Amino acid sequence: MKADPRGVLTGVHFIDGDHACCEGALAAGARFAAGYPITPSTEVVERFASRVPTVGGTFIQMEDELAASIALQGAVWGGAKAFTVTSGPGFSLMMEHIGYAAMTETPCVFVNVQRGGPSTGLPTLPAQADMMQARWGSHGDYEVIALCPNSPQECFDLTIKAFNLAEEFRVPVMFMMDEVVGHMTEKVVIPAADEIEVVPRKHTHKSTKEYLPYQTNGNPVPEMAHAGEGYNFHVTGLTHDERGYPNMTPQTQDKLVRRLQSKVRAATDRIAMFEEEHLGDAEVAVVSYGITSRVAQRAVDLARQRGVKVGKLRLITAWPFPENKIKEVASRVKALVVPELNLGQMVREVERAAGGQAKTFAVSHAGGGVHDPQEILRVIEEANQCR
Amino acid sequence: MKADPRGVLTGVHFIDGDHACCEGALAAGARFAAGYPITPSTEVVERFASRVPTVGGTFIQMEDELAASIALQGAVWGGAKAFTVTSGPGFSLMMEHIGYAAMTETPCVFVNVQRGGPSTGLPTLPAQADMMQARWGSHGDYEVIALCPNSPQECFDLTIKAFNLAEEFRVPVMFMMDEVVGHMTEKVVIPAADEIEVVPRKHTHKSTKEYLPYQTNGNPVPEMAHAGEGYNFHVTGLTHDERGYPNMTPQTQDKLVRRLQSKVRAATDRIAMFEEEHLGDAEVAVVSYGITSRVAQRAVDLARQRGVKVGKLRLITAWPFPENKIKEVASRVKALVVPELNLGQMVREVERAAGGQAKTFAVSHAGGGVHDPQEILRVIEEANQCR
Amino acid sequence: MPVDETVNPVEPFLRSDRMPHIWCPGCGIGTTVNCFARALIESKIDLQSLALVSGIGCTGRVAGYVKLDSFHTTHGRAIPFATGLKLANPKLNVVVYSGDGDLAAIGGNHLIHAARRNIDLKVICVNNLIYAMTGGQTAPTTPGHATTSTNPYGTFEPAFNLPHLVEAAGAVYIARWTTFHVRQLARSMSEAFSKKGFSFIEVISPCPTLYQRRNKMGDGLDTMKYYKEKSKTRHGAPTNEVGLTLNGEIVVGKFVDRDRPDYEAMMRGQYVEALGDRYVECGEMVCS
Amino acid sequence: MPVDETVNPVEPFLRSDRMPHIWCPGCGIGTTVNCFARALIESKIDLQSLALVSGIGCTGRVAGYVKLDSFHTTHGRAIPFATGLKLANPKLNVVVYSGDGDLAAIGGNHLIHAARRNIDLKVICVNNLIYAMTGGQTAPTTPGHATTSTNPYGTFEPAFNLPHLVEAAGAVYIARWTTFHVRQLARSMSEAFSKKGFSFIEVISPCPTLYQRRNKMGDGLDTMKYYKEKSKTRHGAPTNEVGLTLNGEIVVGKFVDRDRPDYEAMMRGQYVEALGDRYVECGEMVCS
Amino acid sequence: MQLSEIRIAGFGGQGVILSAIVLGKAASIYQGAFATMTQNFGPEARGGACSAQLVLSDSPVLYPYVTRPDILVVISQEAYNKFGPELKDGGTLIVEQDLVRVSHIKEGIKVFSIPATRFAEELGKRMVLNSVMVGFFTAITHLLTPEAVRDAVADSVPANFRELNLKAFEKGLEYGNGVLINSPELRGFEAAAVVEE
Amino acid sequence: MQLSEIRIAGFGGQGVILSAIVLGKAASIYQGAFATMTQNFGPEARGGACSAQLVLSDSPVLYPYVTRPDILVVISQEAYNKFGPELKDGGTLIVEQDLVRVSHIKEGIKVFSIPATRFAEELGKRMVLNSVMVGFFTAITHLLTPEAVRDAVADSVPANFRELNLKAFEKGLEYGNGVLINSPELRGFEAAAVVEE
Amino acid sequence: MLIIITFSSGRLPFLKGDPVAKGTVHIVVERCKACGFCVEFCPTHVLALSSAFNSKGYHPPHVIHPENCSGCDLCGMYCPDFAIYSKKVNTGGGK
Amino acid sequence: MLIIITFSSGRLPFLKGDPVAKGTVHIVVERCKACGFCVEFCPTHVLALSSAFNSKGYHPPHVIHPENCSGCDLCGMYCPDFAIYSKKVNTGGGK
Ligand SMILES: Cc1ncc(C[n+]2csc(CCOP(=O)(O)OP(=O)(O)O)c2C)c(N)n1
Ligand SMILES: Cc1ncc(C[n+]2csc(CCOP(=O)(O)OP(=O)(O)O)c2C)c(N)n1
Ligand code: SF4
Ligand code: SF4
Ligand code: SF4
Ligand code: SF4
Repeated sequence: MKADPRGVLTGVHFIDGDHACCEGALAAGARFAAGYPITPSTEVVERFASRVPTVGGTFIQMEDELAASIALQGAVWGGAKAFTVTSGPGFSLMMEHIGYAAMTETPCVFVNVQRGGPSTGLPTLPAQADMMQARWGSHGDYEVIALCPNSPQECFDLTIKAFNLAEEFRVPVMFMMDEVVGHMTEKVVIPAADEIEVVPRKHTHKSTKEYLPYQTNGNPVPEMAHAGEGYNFHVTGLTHDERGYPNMTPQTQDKLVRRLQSKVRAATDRIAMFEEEHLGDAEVAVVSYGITSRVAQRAVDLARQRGVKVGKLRLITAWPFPENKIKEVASRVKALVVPELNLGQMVREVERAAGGQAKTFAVSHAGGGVHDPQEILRVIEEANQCR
Repeated sequence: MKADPRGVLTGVHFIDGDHACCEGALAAGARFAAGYPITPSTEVVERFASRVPTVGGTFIQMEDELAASIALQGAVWGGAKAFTVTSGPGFSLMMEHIGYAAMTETPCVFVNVQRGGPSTGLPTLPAQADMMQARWGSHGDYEVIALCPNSPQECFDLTIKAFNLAEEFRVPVMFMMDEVVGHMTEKVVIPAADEIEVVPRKHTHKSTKEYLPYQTNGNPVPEMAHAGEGYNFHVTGLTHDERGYPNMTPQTQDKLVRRLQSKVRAATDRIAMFEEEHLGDAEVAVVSYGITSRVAQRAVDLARQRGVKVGKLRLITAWPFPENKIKEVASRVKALVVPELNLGQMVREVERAAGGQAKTFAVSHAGGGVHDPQEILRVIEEANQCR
Repeated sequence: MPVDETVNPVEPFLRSDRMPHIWCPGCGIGTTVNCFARALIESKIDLQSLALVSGIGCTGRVAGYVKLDSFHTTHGRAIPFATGLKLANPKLNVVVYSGDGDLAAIGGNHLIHAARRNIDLKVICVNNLIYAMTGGQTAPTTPGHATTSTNPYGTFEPAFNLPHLVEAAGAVYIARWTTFHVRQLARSMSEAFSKKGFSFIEVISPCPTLYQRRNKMGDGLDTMKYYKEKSKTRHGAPTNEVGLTLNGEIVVGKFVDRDRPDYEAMMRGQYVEALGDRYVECGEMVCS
Repeated sequence: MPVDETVNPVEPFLRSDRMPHIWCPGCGIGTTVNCFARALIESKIDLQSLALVSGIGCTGRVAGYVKLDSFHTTHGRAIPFATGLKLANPKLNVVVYSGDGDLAAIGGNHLIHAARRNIDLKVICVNNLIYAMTGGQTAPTTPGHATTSTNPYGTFEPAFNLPHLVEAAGAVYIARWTTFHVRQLARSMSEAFSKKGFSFIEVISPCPTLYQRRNKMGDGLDTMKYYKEKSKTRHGAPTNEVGLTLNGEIVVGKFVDRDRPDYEAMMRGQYVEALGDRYVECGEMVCS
Repeated sequence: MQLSEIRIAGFGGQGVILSAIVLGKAASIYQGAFATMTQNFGPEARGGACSAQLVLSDSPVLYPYVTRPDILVVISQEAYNKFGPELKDGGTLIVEQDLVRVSHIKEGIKVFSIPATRFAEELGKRMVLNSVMVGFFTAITHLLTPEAVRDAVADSVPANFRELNLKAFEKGLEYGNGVLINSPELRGFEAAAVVEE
Repeated sequence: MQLSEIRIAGFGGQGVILSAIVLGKAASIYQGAFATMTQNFGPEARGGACSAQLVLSDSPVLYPYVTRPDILVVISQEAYNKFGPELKDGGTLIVEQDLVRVSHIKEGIKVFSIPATRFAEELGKRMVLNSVMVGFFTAITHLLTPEAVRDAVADSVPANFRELNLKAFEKGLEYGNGVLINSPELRGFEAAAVVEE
Repeated sequence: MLIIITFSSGRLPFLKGDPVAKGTVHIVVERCKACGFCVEFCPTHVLALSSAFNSKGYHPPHVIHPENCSGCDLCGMYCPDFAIYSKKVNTGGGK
Repeated sequence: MLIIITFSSGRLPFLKGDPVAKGTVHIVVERCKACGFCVEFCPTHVLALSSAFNSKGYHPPHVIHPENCSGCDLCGMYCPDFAIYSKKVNTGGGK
């Protein structure tokens, strides 16, 4: 489906990542946002609040993040594409409702503009330390998709992608920005509406008599209905059967929760986006994401200048973790260098996936700024010495 | 320090894990609990509410888990040993405050009696699917300790241990029970108070003039003061310096957050508790924790009867993850079998730590019951075939 | 949904395939559902446009038993979920049906903020004075001295007077009945359906299993008789005078019925004033 | 702390090494801190027993500037933190000092529940009608039609009347002043210190940077003059009559001063009644 | 004592859980063996069916659940209908005679019944039904010594009802011993003899 | 255009950020190059110092931050004191003449100053100070074409102030060109000539 | 539908002055949990709890005075288990 | 302590009828952000904003009518930056 032109601000803009994310959401068809202010993410919804009344939609500032993260789900079941925006402390408060979205298969987007943590930490400075939280922060087993843009342009492009994936898989998608990307101003090209591909709601075509809300019929992603259409469906966060009715047995649990996991996991290779460079002859691969991928790129360039055979693998999709890609790269290089603005999060996944085939080097950073490219360079060179 | 006899219900009891946990807390010196009811954990605080007025302490049922998880921290700074108790949905709501406790180095205990998730899931049935959440559920980088009891007796013993570790390291300790252990009734022996070792608050001996709240002086765990003693200290969740004052620079952040991590990580081998059996000649090791370790034990016994050289490694400490132990075991066996009541959580850590030295086999279970020992046995035999 | 004259009038509103329900003998929740069904019939509301949202608790299970678009959300969050649902699709009539603990303990903030905003929601609060689903802990409505599992020596915290609280927060329609007052309750519900804005109906209801039994107040029937005896109808009573006590009078009636533009009307007004023609109403946002 | 006569009376209460503070020119928060210091002196309260708890926000930074045991907690949670602190160590005098957004938006539930329980806390709410720290978003106190960054076309939600809300929830002492009323504010603070139970003092305060500027209401000084002109002292005014509007009158004064046993007294009473001698008071729980 | 899996089931309020606690305590505290008791929770269970699982053994109990009990004690018809089929081949079924009508039973199951409610009522309190059942269980199964169970009963009930419960226990024990004497092959009656309906 | 790191700093309200946006837009939208603008946030910054970082380049900008600017534009004394020392050896310093007193400067730095506030006031609105500075910057640095910057100015200010801002831009541009003509070696004055204090 | 409806019809007036049943009561025996609400609050005392058990072990109500039923359906509104309701007697041939 | 206190003392009465300063004002120039509260709300108009700058670029107040100061310390209570306060003149040897 093509984007609704009303939401698309076609043209060339010089805007920051927060604003670009808002435009991406509008272009993707988001017409509802529920928010609660928090630095450095608030600009996303501030822009939405100013744009949406002329586009046909609603922004509501709720009383807290708990409310925001569930109001948006109400809106989804009312028929809207919806999202919320927050940063660390607010993200922590949304954890229960990320689980609810996963359990009820409510397609929606959670934007987290990552700042320094833990706790109140560094409200105005960057980090990438909520990456594991994005995957594991709610109780129980569930699966999400998480994307990491590294420029305002990608904040636009990937926000659309985030909404599209949410609709395709009926999962909450975590849009993992960071303060640098959010507050960095660059050129952003917004194409014409008819050049923007948008995934519509997986709305059922069944009649009200035939429809079973969580019936899968081969495709692991069930079809949706909206309130007010006569389907009289039931939605619950309890373990439920195909009818959506609570059914608290280990058997139903097994069927449901395994499906929630596998509908995403099985599609990992299809969902996975990455960017690679110089991996052909590389002996060391630098794996990075978000703003760090740009800093790392400089380090890679410097290392290449010094003759180190180093390549770059940028993860655009962080979750589901692109295991196979990492395994494949690990089988070809002798070391993987993973710089992140945290004390070692995705590097654990890299290390696991590498399974001992290549050595893994973390280049950690406690946040509050980006790496000095020299520091990454140093580790690349160290990695290049190994074995 | 020996336990305060007032809190110790010396004797032999036939009680469930929830009640034993409460007795452990009382024996450890906990005199404050803030709670919010949730199945299957509520019995812990119900017992506390009935016991504590005669012991000299307070239970307050707060308006929600957000309130409970911060009220207990207020109590700690007021001088009490304090804890809260919850299950999945409530645990998700506590994430922000687990980060606050980590950041402010507030010694305290969070008990999570795990039930089936995600979301409301299976309120009355067991799971072990909050294990990653316990470690990664709050934003930013931080470190916790997590313990997994497998019997009412351990619910008593390890609760004391949990409080002791909290005091020693000034970290929030996650006490990761599960519904089976919580609701299972067995004999629990509570020793005399003078046989119970209790770690007192790391209270400063410095004068009010000399004291700097986050000064470390060699020991990475700073000394505490309590409100009302004239220290006029400041506590904040912002990035702070040794004085406890906000200081929002990457340098301060680096120093602080790395210390928060390393004070626990560096002590991993000292904190790590595990139970092993038959590992001497084992070719396959079963790694498990909590209730699953008892089910797995049966599988191990059955496998041994069939002549499979299988050993058992039970993790009592889940976090910090006992990497070195796993590495060491992995270097000696050909496969690691990891049954858990989740779709694969700690097994990821096992796989990572194994680093390809041994193959890793997950035996997942969506929750709502425990494994059929036959299922674990089957995977043990499969693992035994490998390579 | 056309009502079949030959069956129980509540039947068409029920997911009969889920009967019997989990509620205990003598529990009042089912009775409130009858009144709800009667109110729906009486008010001739378009059932297709009706959505029901519950939180978690014994009362929260209502969402699972009514044959409507129904949402069993998370504990305490029925109101914000309903807010999103309503704002995204303003044509819906949205009812929030939940327990006192759900709405006023963990959900208290949403309750007062939705009342403040005057979101067009009909809130039915079944107040059994206890947390029932979790086994009888103190609720913020538990009267002083009542015994609960978390106040085994008697509750000492003062309880909320919910009508007073929601009036101060801004609700436009506030009534209280007990499960004994079935006709009045049904009437209040249908009044609320025809009112724009935040309506709050409190229903005092027996939980014989956990509240009455522990407090030696008998079973459900004893409680109903007690309601009959102790209730006093005082329409328009000042809400600060309707607090409940362990054994005292229960003031029931319609306490507040006032007019204030609801959230959507205020929103529309402000946008039209500021943006004129550029304002696009959100009724059409529904994505396909 | 003996007060040195030769320095600014507020100085002994400040962490001077952290001056200058981050508050903007003309911001009223600093003024309220002066009043607080004066009230401490006047009420001769034992400073060693005094702890101050803030949430997050510009006002929340007060905790970092006062030379007391002071806690800068999480957004909205100052009150429950303070509750734990107070109950664990009943000898402490606990002051909660925070912003309107912190206390009444995200923290609204704790506000009403602590008021209900009548926990012995002194809550000072600096109400600048906006979320300041995050850059000027709508607060639940923002008056209708005011422009904010999240309501760029004017706020249309009704605002909370905080004194009315906390009265309905149960507070025993409620006053409102503006930063113009420095002496009255200091007096109210010291009255609250000498009162057992949940006290709530609202201080209307300028945020020239984000509220006044965006609403073309001038700078801090203009705002102070505006307060002077528009305020009307009405002690004992019924709280439902003291709502604020964008340009209207500001009713100030002591609205509520009533007596109700506080939480600890009620707790003690109930336990003594039920347990008699077996009850052990919790004053001694402090672990060494 | 060999590992024995026991289920006790009935209605809420009949003292099902307390019975299991008493037996578990007797085994683990007063008889030096091991016992693990679990119960089925769940909102669905509220006010309705109620069941406890007890595993007794000489060595520490690993697997805490009972899937195919060796011994099934049922005090309500619903419980019988629900759990009857689980009973292990050759297992022991103990029923309250007036509350449970035994039917559709597999061959080889040993069935013992007692009019426990009647005995309890005779003792003056229906509430002590569970102590009668516990006494009967003790006599029939021989898993636990009467001394251990007696101590456990005394230790598990409120002081003011101790006497009565002990009487009830003795009543059940005595009746159980009588049943065994009248049925020297240590069997109640052959399941096959029950009329199917 | 070679990679150039620029910092613009002053007080809040002086249009610091807008200046950076105009220049970034000129480069990336109107001149086909690449520009990345970042700013320093933080509660501490509120109402006080304000600074923007701009990286211009012919190829995509990777590292977004400026650590040692090639060009430093300062419009307040505080900004000068804070950021002056960061300036790269041989870099360019552009100052508002009446607001900044240049001191303690390293040798080799090229310093250019303009009484931009005065010009802005002459044009009738202090607010257009930033457009004057942008014009001056354009003239002095030769990084961007006047056409591109002019378009960017027009595109970045409210319609009703467009005319005025364009005038201010021309004023700054013109003054800058004049300075260069009077200083044919393309240098303002040698830093060493500044009196230290 | 799984429910079983016990139908307890009104009768024609036998003697002049005999009360005329204006309503019929329907009881879904298997749903009843014997709370007694219907019995207690029937204004005309039509019902009593029977001594029979349903399969859950409860004593459902039965009709003892069918002639008194006014068809007010108060029993239906009170019944928390949706186990009873009444209809006004229909003079037309309503199915 | 890092703060600098500008001390502006009262003076002795010169002529009979001349106002007598009952207080002294102290200004911490570097803390001032020139909000003007003290100047505006001083009941006896002792202060004015000076034309001098402090190092942050603000114009702090200075004392223009020392003789009028009553030592009421309202300036001190109003000052949001803790930059001014006054003391009653002490007849004894204060300090
Ligand atoms: C976040 C969270 N906390 C706690 C619970 C446990 N819980 C379920 S229902 C309930 C209280 C129910 O009380 P109320 O709303 O009064 O409903 P009732 O059961 O009395 O009808 C609680 C605390 C939960 N499900 N989720
Ligand atoms: C959980 C969480 N959500 C949001 C924020 C961001 N935040 C910080 S302060 C604030 C509002 C402050 O407003 P108010 O309490 O009125 O204080 P003021 O700054 O106006 O004094 C917000 C939303 C946060 N720190 N934590
Ligand atoms: S526990 Fe109470 S509220 Fe819940 S169903 Fe039973 S009687 Fe009703
Ligand atoms: S932003 Fe507003 S509230 Fe915050 S310091 Fe500035 S003036 Fe004060
Ligand atoms: S319909 Fe009315 S009169 Fe008839 S049985 Fe029911 S309550 Fe009684
Ligand atoms: S009201 Fe319903 S459940 Fe109660 S006795 Fe009557 S028919 Fe049975």
